[in-house]
Amino acid sequence: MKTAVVTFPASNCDRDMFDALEKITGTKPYAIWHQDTEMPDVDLIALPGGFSFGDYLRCGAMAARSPAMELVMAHANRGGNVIGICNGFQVLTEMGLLPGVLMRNRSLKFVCKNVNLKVENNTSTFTNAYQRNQNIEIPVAHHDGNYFAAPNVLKKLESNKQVAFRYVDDNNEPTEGANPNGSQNNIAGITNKAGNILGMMPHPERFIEEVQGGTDGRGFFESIINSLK
Amino acid sequence: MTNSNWNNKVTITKEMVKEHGLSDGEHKLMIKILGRAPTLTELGIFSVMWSEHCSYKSSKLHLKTLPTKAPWVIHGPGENAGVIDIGDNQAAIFKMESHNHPSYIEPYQGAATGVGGILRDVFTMGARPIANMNALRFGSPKHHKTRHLLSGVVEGIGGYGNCVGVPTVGGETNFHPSYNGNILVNAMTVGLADQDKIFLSAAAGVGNPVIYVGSKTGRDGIHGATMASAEFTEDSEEKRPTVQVGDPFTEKLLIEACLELMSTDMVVAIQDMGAAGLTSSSVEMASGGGVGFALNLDMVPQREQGMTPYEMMLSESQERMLVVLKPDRIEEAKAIFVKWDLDFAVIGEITAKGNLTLSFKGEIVADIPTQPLADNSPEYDRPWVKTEPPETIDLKNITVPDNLGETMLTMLGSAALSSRAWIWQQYDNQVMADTIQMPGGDAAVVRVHNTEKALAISTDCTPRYCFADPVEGAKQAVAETWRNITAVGATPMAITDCLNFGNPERPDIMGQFVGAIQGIKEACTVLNYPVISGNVSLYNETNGIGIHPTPAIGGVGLLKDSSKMVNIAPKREGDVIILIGQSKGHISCSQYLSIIEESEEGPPPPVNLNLEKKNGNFVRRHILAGNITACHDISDGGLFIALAEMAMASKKGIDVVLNEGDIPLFAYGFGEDQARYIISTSSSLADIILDAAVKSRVKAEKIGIVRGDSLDIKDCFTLKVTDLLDAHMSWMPNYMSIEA
Amino acid sequence: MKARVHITLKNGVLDPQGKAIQHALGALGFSGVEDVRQGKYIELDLLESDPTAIRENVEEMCKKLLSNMVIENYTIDIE
Amino acid sequence: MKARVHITLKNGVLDPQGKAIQHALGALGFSGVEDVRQGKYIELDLLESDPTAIRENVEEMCKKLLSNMVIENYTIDIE
Ligand SMILES: Nc1ncnc2c1ncn2[C@@H]1O[C@H](COP(=O)(O)OP(=O)(O)O)[C@@H](O)[C@H]1O
Ligand SMILES: [Mg+2]
Repeated sequence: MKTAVVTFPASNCDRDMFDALEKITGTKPYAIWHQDTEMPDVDLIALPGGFSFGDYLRCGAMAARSPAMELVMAHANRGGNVIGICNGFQVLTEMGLLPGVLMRNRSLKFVCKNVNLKVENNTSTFTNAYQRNQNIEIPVAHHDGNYFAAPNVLKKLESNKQVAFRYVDDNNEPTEGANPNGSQNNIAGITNKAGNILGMMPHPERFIEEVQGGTDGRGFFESIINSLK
Repeated sequence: MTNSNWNNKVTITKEMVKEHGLSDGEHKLMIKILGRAPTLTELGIFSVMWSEHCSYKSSKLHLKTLPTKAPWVIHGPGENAGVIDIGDNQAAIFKMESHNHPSYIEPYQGAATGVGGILRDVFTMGARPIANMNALRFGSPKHHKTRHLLSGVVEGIGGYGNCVGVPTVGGETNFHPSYNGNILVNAMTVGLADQDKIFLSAAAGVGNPVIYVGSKTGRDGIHGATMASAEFTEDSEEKRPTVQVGDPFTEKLLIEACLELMSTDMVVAIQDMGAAGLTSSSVEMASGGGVGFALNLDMVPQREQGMTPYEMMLSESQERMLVVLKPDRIEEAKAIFVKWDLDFAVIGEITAKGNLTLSFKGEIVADIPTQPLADNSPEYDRPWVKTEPPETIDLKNITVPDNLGETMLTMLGSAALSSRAWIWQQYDNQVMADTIQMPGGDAAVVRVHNTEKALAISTDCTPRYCFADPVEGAKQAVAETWRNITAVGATPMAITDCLNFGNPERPDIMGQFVGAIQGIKEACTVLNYPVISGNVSLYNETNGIGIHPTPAIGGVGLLKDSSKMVNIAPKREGDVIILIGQSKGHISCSQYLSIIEESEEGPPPPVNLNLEKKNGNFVRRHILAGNITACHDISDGGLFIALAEMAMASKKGIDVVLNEGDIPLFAYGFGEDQARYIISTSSSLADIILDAAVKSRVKAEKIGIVRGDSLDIKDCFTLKVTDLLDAHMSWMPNYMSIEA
Repeated sequence: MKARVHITLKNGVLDPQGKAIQHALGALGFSGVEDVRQGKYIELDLLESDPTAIRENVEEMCKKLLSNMVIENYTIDIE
Repeated sequence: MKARVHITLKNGVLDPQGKAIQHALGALGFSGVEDVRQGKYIELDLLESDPTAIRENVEEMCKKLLSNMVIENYTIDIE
């Protein structure tokens, strides 16, 4: 599987994403700089976490307008796979590739901890290696992960089964207490309608080796590999 | 004082010298070095270079006595940060620094720029920062400013560290009324470099260009006191805040750009602009290399209109570096900084004459021989008196608590001992994906990327102990980092220190300082655990009352095989709990006394360094042999608190039967005797460990079994682990949810 | 010349910052605070001196970068 | 009644956000942007209807919570 990771000024999970992709796919990803004007032919483009452009103005706003994003847009429009993790998710919403926005956390504080997620469906490109309704543990680390969309948009997301992951408690229930940031419907990650673009706040790339505290992030990458077979 | 009415040649009066914080003797020395009266710019330069902060004039004499050498020390104190050999041509580079006063004035920015500053000290040496730590001391929780300061400081540390993408992996947090008017914010950074790619600050090569990179210079942080002179400020500008604002985005770019620059062979010397900005960086680079610098201040990138040379030299604008390049490499270097959108300006060159020569609008505004400026900086042997350690308190004079279970919950849920999760959850602990032990345990552990190795890091100091007895207290601080590092299975290598004290001109405070140095020296010598970097912060006081002496110690250890690491959480039902070390019920000066009796009487627990070494080496040997499944050192709050922390970490119960002899139970359980650990091991290995302990003459006794869902201490109390957690986890969120 | 841009959240869009401020004001004893909304205020110094040209230009900046049209409104004042 | 509060950085205080926006505008091809400063804009809906009382009250809010007096200035407009 051929992949590319886009780095923006002050991306800081780009290396983590790079390593995770290399470890799991066995192939080194291409490194794309935000000002690049050429994109190799790849199966997956990853927009990593971090604080692109300091998260100044709005998270992901300046990154979304980088030259390389036109290439990402073209790739996505051709049906190519794109993932945005954390800051990458914010970039995808700023680009309009995914609906809604990520607002400041309800607590107004940065939150770094391991959360439980429910895998809402296991038929998507990004979730097929998990069981349906599987409860997985993945870290979050963000200041602006509070997912918001207009009521009609939210409704469509739900009815189209575009919600990929939800914050849940130990009993797999999307409770208030399990929600680390105030997201509507406890949304942690969504896909576009066509299912080739995914954005999520949690960091699967941080949970791929036992020593990191867990390996539940692997399934995410393995799903993508499966779907390309 | 904009440069239209700027007069560098104004006659320097005695008052001006005084306002710049220089004594008569220092004034005379300055004139002697220059061979004439100083210009205004020169006065500014001397005043910052000879400030306590830059010159270490009160502390130098004593700091010289610290042990700084070991075969694995590559660079000790004197460089931007200390460097140790961690094998395979790799080096760990680290340092701790204070940002106390700025954090009290503006907690968010003060703490944020503190993190920024210590990161620069480390990456300026060629290291990629891989971990941040923070050691924080606030006033009493009851003090009206404490919430505001705590929330601002934590947000500032997170705001900066999270953005630059360096995990903040641990620290410590204390509350005490002595910090009511003077909090302490000490930040530590650990970085990683190849040994053949370490960069120093000593400049060389006459004619080599001097380059300024990073952010533009503004009037940030120019000290109010040194500026406020009616004689030379005619216009009534809005009084400018002296607070520096951090820009972590720029810092991140600066880290990447500098590391990219340093991966080439273009750099002769490099130095961050820390306190006293352009002044200290250029003087240190020039004097360190025995050369001179000729700088054209017109070339300095400026953020504001009409900056004077005085302001440019004293500005503490953040995110700036000074670099000496090899000749003919300017364009190549510039391309890197252009790519990262950072300012890049050639501002001067190296000269043979050993002076710092500054020109501005065609005029020489300062011309100072750097060697005497740096080397002849004043050094004082300040008078001091020894702190007499208090008498041990008689156990008979302490009320015996009638319900130890309640006492236990009170302690676990106190400001002093409650969980700091509210703090560390605001820090990204995992970015870089190498954090293998998060906050909440004894030492943080961070893998050396793409290797089996890992570094263990801990910061410690118990100011209560240091106030009662600076020598024993400082020893204890060193020993506690050593123990915390040992408890995860790592071998302690070296320390950095951040020595926070009151006014050194007061003999009692100077006595605390001297005592603490003595303690650090003894501990480091016996433990073979040298001091490789550090920082001194004096004059921490309000209304003439000093803070508790706080020699914060940051220790770093090496774990060659990170798969051998253990944490504090027992793993399996049925595992055996063993207590290592001698428990004597030392309740004087303990957390128990402070929380329950609101007293800090008595001496701190004595530290037997040889015993520390023997017990610690024993524990580490068995961790590395795979015989131990969990380990926790015993510190604040004693045995009971340590057991509770282990139970909470694993969410498993522990059944304990104690053998307290004739020591009252509460003293046995909450006493803070040193050199102790609790380990857990599988039942099949327990006897092997106990036998080995006998052979090694280490005191070890089986005290319990992992079982059920309660911490059950026979004849004492039975408490559900969920109740322990409730008490432990709720204090800080509750406290912080109340608006100031 | 100077342009001043106000960026505010559209009606119906959740405003966590505004909510938190309202809550904090209440806790500090300020009563009668019915609603709080937080927005951004951006001051631009521009070389251009023709107000119509500036307006057009700043309008463009708002659309392209300064505001997120999905959730935000903007207003522009020219000095 | 409504009170509108503008919170801006004091003169000479570094504004990393403003700087980054200025830079981004340049990258997007907007020329002639000499300086950008970003501040906060807060709208308060208040039960109180006496403008003098409101001003006093909001002044107090600014000092206690809304602005950071060490580095920020505030201005208050009452509807
Ligand atoms: N300010 C802080 N930032 C991050 N972690 C902290 C902070 N304060 C305390 N901690 C973490 O909380 C845990 C308990 O701290 P402490 O009681 O000082 O540990 P110990 O007694 O083992 O030295 C440690 O893991 C420490 O790293
Ligand atoms: Mg410990």
